[in-house]
Amino acid sequence: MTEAQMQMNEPEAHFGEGESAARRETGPVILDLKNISLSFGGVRALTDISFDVRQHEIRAIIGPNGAGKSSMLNVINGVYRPQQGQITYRGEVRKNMDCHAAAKSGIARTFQNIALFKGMTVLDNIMTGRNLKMKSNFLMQALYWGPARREEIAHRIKAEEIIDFLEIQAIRKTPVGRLPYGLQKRVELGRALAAEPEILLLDEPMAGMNVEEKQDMCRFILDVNDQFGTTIVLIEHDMGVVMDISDRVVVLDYGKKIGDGTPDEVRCNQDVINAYLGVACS
Amino acid sequence: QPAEQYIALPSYRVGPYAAGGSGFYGGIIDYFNLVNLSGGVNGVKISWEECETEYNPSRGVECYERLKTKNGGATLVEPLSTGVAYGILDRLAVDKIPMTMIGYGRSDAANGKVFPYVFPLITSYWNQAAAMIKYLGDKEGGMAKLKGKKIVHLYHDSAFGKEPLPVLEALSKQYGFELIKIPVTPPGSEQQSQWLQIRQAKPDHVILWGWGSMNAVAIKTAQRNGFPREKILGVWWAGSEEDTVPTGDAAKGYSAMTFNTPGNYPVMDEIRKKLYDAGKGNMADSTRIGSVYHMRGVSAAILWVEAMRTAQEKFGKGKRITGEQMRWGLENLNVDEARQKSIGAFGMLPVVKTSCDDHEGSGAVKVQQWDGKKWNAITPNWIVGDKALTRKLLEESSAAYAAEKKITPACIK
Amino acid sequence: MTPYLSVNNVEVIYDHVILVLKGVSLQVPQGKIVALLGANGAGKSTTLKTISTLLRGERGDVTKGEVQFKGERIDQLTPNELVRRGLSQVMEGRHCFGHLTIEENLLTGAYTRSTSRSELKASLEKVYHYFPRLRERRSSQAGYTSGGEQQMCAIGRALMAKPSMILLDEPSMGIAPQIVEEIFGIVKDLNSKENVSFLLAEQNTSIALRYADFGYILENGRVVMEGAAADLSCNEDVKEFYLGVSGAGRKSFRDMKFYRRRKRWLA
Amino acid sequence: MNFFFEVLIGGLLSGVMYALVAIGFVLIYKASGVFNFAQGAMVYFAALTCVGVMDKLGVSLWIALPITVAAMIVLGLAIERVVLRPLVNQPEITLFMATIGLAFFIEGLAQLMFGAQVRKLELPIEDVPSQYLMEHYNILVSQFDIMAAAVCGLLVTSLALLFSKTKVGRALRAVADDHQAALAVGIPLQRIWAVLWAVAGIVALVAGLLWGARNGVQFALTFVALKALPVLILGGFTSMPGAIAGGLIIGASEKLAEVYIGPMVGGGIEGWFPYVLALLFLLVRPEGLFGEKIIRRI
Amino acid sequence: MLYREAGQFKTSYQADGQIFPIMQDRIALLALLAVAIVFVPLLASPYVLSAILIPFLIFSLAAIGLNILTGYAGQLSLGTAAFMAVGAFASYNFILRIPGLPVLVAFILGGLSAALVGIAFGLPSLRIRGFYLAAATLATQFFVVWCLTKIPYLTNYSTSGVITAQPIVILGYNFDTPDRKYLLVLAVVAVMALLAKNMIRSNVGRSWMAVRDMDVAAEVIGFRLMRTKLLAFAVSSFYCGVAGALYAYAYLGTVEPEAYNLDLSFRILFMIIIGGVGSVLGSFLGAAFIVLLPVLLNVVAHSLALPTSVASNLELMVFGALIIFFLIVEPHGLARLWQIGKEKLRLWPFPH
Ligand SMILES: Nc1ncnc2c1ncn2[C@@H]1O[C@H](COP(=O)(O)OP(=O)(O)OP(=O)(O)O)[C@@H](O)[C@H]1O
Ligand SMILES: Nc1ncnc2c1ncn2[C@@H]1O[C@H](COP(=O)(O)OP(=O)(O)OP(=O)(O)O)[C@@H](O)[C@H]1O
Ligand SMILES: [Mg+2]
Ligand SMILES: [Mg+2]
Repeated sequence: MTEAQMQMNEPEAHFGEGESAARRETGPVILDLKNISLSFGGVRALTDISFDVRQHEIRAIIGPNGAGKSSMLNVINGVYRPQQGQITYRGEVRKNMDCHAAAKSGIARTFQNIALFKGMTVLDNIMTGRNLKMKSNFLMQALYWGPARREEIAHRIKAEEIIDFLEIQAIRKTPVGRLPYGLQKRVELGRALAAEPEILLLDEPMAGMNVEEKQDMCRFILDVNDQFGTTIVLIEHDMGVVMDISDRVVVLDYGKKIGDGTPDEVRCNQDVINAYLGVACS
Repeated sequence: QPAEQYIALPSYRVGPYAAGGSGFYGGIIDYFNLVNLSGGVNGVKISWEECETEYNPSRGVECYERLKTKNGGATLVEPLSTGVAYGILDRLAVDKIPMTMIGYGRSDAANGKVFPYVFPLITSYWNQAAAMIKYLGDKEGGMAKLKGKKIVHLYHDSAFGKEPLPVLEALSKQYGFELIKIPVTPPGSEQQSQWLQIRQAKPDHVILWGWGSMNAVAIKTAQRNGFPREKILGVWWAGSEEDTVPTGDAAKGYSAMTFNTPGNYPVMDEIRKKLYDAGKGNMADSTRIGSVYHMRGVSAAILWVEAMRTAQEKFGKGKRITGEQMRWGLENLNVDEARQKSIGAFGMLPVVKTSCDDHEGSGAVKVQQWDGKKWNAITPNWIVGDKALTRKLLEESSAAYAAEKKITPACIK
Repeated sequence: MTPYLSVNNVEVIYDHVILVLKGVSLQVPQGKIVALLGANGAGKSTTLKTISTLLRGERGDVTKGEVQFKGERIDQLTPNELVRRGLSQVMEGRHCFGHLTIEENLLTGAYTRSTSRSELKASLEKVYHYFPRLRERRSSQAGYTSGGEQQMCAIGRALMAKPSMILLDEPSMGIAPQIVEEIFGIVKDLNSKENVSFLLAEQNTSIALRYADFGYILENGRVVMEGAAADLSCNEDVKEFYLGVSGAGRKSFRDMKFYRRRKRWLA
Repeated sequence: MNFFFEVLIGGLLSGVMYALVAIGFVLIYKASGVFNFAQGAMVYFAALTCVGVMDKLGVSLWIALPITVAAMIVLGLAIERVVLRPLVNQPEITLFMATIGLAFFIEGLAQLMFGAQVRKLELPIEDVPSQYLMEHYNILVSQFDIMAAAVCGLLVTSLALLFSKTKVGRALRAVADDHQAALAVGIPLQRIWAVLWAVAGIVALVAGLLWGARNGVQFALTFVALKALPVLILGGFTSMPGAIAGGLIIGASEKLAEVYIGPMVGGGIEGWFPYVLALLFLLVRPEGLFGEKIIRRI
Repeated sequence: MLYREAGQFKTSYQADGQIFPIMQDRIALLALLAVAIVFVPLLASPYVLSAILIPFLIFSLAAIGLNILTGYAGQLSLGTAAFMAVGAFASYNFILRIPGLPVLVAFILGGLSAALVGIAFGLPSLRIRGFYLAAATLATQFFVVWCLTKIPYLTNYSTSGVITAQPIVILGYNFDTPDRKYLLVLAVVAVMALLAKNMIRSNVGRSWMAVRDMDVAAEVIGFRLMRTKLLAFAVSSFYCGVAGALYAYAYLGTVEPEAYNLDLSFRILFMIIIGGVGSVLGSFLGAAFIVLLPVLLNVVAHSLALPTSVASNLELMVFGALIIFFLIVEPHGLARLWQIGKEKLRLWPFPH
C-alpha cells in the first residue's frame, strides 16, 4: 500500500522539490533490498522490509531505539542472514551476503559500539582497512623484501592520505584504546574509507560528539561522497544532521518500515512523527 | 686446608616426587655427614651442593652445569630422575664426571664400553624384571609352572614403564605365560578402568610398574575392586612407605621389589645417634630414618664412598681424587660382605662388584612385603633373574646406541 | 553553603605517563543539575570516574587534589561505599551485564538497597514506566539488545539504587531524540521531586544547557569556562562551537565552512 | 554385559569425583570470570592442612576439620586482598596467570608447613565394595563412591540455587560480565570475592578430603585439576549442573574408551581421550553443554 | 636528554616503517648483537653459555612462537610443548632416515611438520574461543606425547622411547662445544625473531591482531577468519617446532617425550605473560625472567644456608609471589614496563 506508493513516488520525490535533492545528481539503484525479514528467536528485528539505495546518494535510516536499524546494516553486509528476502547488489541477486564477499565487492562499514582493534595503533587500524588490496603472500611479508615492501609503502601512502583527510595526524601512532570516544569514531571511519568502498555503511557515526565535531564529521562524509562518489547509508539520531545531509530517508519502527522519502517528506509523515520525531513539521 | 671431595646433587624436594627426593637425598647427606664426622675418607672430607630441579629436565641440566664447576669441580653426580639423567648424559664424557643412576635410567648403560661415565649401580630395570619373573616362578613352584599363567604388567605409560618390556616379552615367550600389558597415563590418579580390566582378566599376578602417586592409587583401586593385594608385585619405585602408608590398610599383603633389605643396621643406628640425636640429621621428619628411600640414599652414598676409597688406593691415599679417578673407582668397585660388615651395613644391599663390562655390579634384588606397618623382606636370599638374557639385550641395545652416536666401544684404562 | 559535591584541583595520570586532568575543580550544589561540557577527550569521563573512584581499575592515578561529597573526603572509599552514600554513576559506553537479562540488570542496580520485595517491585515499575521499551525486552539478555536499549538499561540500573546524586556520562548517546527529551525530563523530574543532584557530562550541549542550572566547560583537562547555564548559552563561543548557531542562526550541516575562527578562550 | 555395566558405573562414579573438583572451578569462573588454575593446589592445600593439623596437634578429624575450614577462609580472604583486589578489571588472561602464580605459592606453603611426605587420610567410611549392592544386584560399587556422589549432588544443588535464586548470585554473575560496571552499581566486589574464594576453599576441602582418602594426601592431588578440565569444558564453565553432567559423561566415556578402544591402540588413552571428546562436543556447542553463550554482537 | 625522538624526522614512509624508528634504539640493538656475537662467546663461561644463554634463547624462540598465536592472534594455547616435541622428533627422524640431509634443513622440516600438526589442531579454533579453546589445546599436548610414546617408529624403535639427538654438523663443521652451539642458536633465533617482527608489521601481523581484538569486525573488513587463524597456528607451531628441535639438539641431547610435558607448555606461557603478551621483545624478557629467576632464587636460598627442603619450598613460594607481584605492577608485562620506562626517559627531566 503506502509502501508501494512511496516506491513509485520516489523518482519524482527525488528530483522534485527540496533544495538539496535538486542540487544533487544520483545514479541508478545500486543496492536493492526486497522483503527482508529477520528474527532472533521470538524477537522480530525486521519484518518484510524493502528499500533501495542509489549510487552516489546519502541514504539515512532512522527510527526509535530497537527499531532494527543496526540489524538492517548487518543484513546488508552479511553479518546477519535474513530468514526471508532478497538482496540485489550491482545487479547481482543473492539471498544473503557473506561478510567477506560483501567486503570484497566494496561494502565497508562502521559500527555503533565502536569495533576498532583496540590493541593496535591508529595507523595499523587504518592499514587493516586496506587488507583486501594487498597481494603479496606472507612469506614475502616475513622477509619484508622487494614487492612486499614496496606494496606496504604504497598502501602506507594511501593510509596517510586518509589520515590527513580526517585530520588525525597527531595520533597516528597512538593505540586506539587510549583515544577518546569521538576520535575513535573518526578512526573507524578512516578504516572503512581505507577500503575505498563503493558503499559506506555508517552506524551512528556522530553519537557522542558535540556540534563542532559533528560538523567535522559531516564535512568528511560529504567530502567522501563528493570526491569519491561513495554511496553512503547512514544511521543517525541527530535529526539536524539527517535532514541536512541526506538525500533520502528510510524510517523503521519495530522492524517495520513506516516511511521512506526525502527528508522533507519524512519530516511531515504523520506515522514518523508519532513513532519517532515527536514534533510536527513546521 | 685439606682438599674436599665435592659431589653435585641436583635434587628435588618440592613437587610431585618430593617425598622420594627428600628421603633419598636425605640418606645420602646423612651418610656423608657421618663419614665426615669420623674424619672423612682417609682424611678427605666430602662436600656437596644441592640444587632444586623439581624433577624437570631443563632445570636439572642448569643445575648440573652450575654445580659441576663449583668447589674445584664435581667428581660425581646423581640426579635421581630419568629425564635429567638423559639431559646430562652426553655432557658427562666431555666434562669427565661420572654419574650414577641407582635403580633407574637406561638399562643398557651398564655397558661401560659405550657409557664409560654412567653407572646404573646395583641393578637395572631389566635385571629387576627378570628377577620378578624368577620370583613369581619360584612362588608358583618352579619356572615351568608359569606356563599358561596370566601376568598383568600394569605400567606407568612412559619411558620408565616401557623399559622392561623387551625382557618381559622374551620371558613370556620362553616360559609360556600370557603377558597382558595395561598402561596407566601419568600421573595415574584414576585407575578404575585399568583395575576393572584386570579383574576381568583374572590374572595370577600383577606387576605394578609405577612411580609416584600412581602406586597408592593402584593399591587403593585394587581394594575397591576387591582384587587381592597378595597378587600384586611392585617395582622398587612402588615399594616405599610413601606408596603404602597413604593407602591405609589396603596395602596389607602387597609386596614389592627392593635392593635394600628392610631392617636395622649398625650404620643406621649410628646415623640416628650421631646425627639425629645431635640435631644434625638432614630430614625434617625423623620417623623417616630407615625408610626405604632413606636407606636407598644411604646405600648410594656407601657405594660412592667405597668408590672413593678404591680410587684413593690406586691414586694416592688421603688425596682428593678427580672425576676421572672417581670413574675408575666406580668401575673397580668391590663391596663384598666383609666390606659391608665393616661399614655396618651387612646385608643391607647386595654385593656390588663392577667392571668395565658391567657397570651395574650386581643385579640382585629382594622381595619385601607390607604388613600394614612396615616392610619385611620375604625372600631370605638375593634373587637374580636370567642374566644371560639381559646381557644379550644389553649388548644389542648399547651397540645400537653406539652406532647412532658413532661411538667406538672401548674400555677406558 | 558547602557544595554537595566538590572536586578540588584534581590531577589525573593514566599509565604513569599520560597526564589527562590538569587541576580540575568544580562544585555541585545540593539539588542542582550541573553540566560538564567539552570536546572529545577533554577529560569529562575521567573527571566522573575520578569522583566515583572507578579510575583505579583503568590504571589511572589521582596524583593531586581531593573530592568531597556531603562534606567528607571520598577519594579513598570504594565504589560500593559511595553507592551506599547515595552517589551513583552511569558509565559511558553502556556497560550492561551482557549475560543477564534486562530485568536482572536492573535488579543488580538495587544491590546496595536492603528493601522489601514490594519496594523493589515498585522501583522496577518506575523504571519500566520511564522506559517502556525496557519492559518489552525485560527477559532478553542485555548483550543482545540494541544500543539504545542498553543505554536505557544502564540509566535505569543507576536509578534503581535510589541515589541522591547521579553522575551521568553521556546519557543521550545513541538515543532517539524523543527519548532524549524524555530522559532529560526524567532528570528534571527526579531533581525537582526527589531533590536528586546531577552532574552530567554531555555532548548534546543545547539540551544539556536547557535543563542544567550550571555548567562547566572542560578543554584539554582544564576548566576553561564556568557559569550559570543561561549565561553559558549566551556566550558567543559556546553558541558557535557547542550549539552550532552563530550570528545568523543555525547553520545547515551541509554548508559548514572549512576554516573556523579560534576559540577566544584559547587565546 | 555385567562387565559393561561395571565399567559404566565405575566411570560414572569417577566422573562424580571429577565433578567435585570442577565445581570449585565453576564457582569462581561463574562469579568472577577468573579461570582459577590454583583450584588443584587448593585441593592439596586443604587436604594437607587437615591431615597436617591432625598429625601435628594430635587431634581427631572432627577437630581438625573446623580448623581447616578456618584456614581455608583465611586463605580466601588473603587471596582476595593480595591478589585479586589489585587486579580488578584486568584482562582474563592476566588473572588466569595470577592464579598460576598463586598455585605455586600455595603448593610451596603447604609443603613448607607440613612437609612433602605422603600421608594417609581416613574418613569414617571405608573404600570397599558395598556388600548390599554386591549381594542384591551383583554389581560392584564402592560405598565410598556412593557417599562421594551424594556429597557432590548436595554441593551442586545448593550452589546452583545460590546462583539462580539469590541477590548475591545475580551480583556474582554480573561481576563475571563486567568488573567495572559491577563496581559502578555498588556491588562490593571485594567482599564478595573474599566470600567466594573462601567458599571455593571449602569446596576444595571437600574435594581434597574425598580425593585424599582415596589416593592419599600427596602432591599429586594438584593434578586432579587436569582431570576436571575436560569436565568443565564439556559441561560449560558457567554451569553447576554442567559440572555434574560433564563429569558423568567424561567419567563414563573415558572408562569405556580405555576398556574397549584402548587395547586396540596400545592403551593409555585416558590422558587425552576426555579432551578430544570434550573438543568434539565443543565443535557442536562451543560453550559446552550448559555454558552461557558467548555473546558476539556488533 | 640522551634519549630523544625530537630532531629525528622521517622523510619517507619507509624510514618510518622501520622496526626501531628511534636511532638510539637501533644503535643499542646493534651493539647488543655485536656483544652477543663477539664478546659473549669469548667471555662467558661454559656454564653461562650452556645452562643459561642457550636455554634462554631457545625458550625465547618458543615464546615468540606462542606469542604469535596467543599474543598476536589471540588464541590461548596450552599445547606449546607438544609442537616443540613434534619439531624435535620430526627433525630426528628426517636426519635419521634421509642420509646426508643438512641439519638446518631438518630443523626447517621439523618446523614444517609442527606447522602441519598445528593446523590440524587449530581447526577447532574456528568455533571455539577463549578458555574453552585453551582447555581444548590440552588435547594436543596429551595426544602428541601419547603418540610419541606409542608409535615406536617415531623413536626409531628404541625400547624406552628415548631418542638421542645426532651431532649437529653443518658444512663439515661440528657444533659440539657450548660456544658453537650458542652461536648457532643465536643465529637461528635472531633470524627468526627478525622474520617475526617483519610479519607483525605487515599485513599478516595486522590480520592476526585484528582477529584477536575483534574477530567479527575483522571479518567484516575482509579478513578471512579461517585462513588467518590457521596461518597463525601454522607459523606459531613452526616457531615452536624449531625451538623444540633446538631444545633437543643444542640443549638436552638425549630426550624422552616426557621432556615436552605440560609443565614446559606452562613455562612458555609464563614467559609470554610475564614478558608481555603481543610483544617480541617481551618474549625475550619473559624467557630471561623465567630462566633466571629460579636460578637466582636458588642461589640466594643457598647463600642463606636454610635447610634444603625449606629453601626449595620458599623458592617455589617466592617464584609464585613474584609472578603475582609483576602482574600487579604491570599486567601487560615487562615489555610494557620497558616501554613506559622509555617514555619517561623521553620526557625526562620533566615529569610529564
Ligand atoms: N543477535 C541478536 N540476538 C537477539 N536479538 C537481537 C540481535 N540483534 C538485534 N536484536 C534485537 O533486534 C532489535 C533491533 O535491534 P537493532 O540493534 O537493529 O536496533 P537499532 O535500530 O539499531 O536500535 P538503536 O538505535 O538503539 O541502536 C532489538 O530489539 C534487539 O534487541
Ligand atoms: N585508560 C586510558 N589510558 C590512557 N589514556 C586514557 C585512558 N582513558 C582515557 N584516556 C585519555 O584521557 C583523555 C580524556 O579522556 P576522557 O574519556 O575523559 O574524555 P571525554 O571528555 O570523556 O571524551 P568523550 O567525549 O570522547 O567521551 C583522552 O585524551 C584519552 O585519550
Ligand atoms: Mg543500532
Ligand atoms: Mg567520555
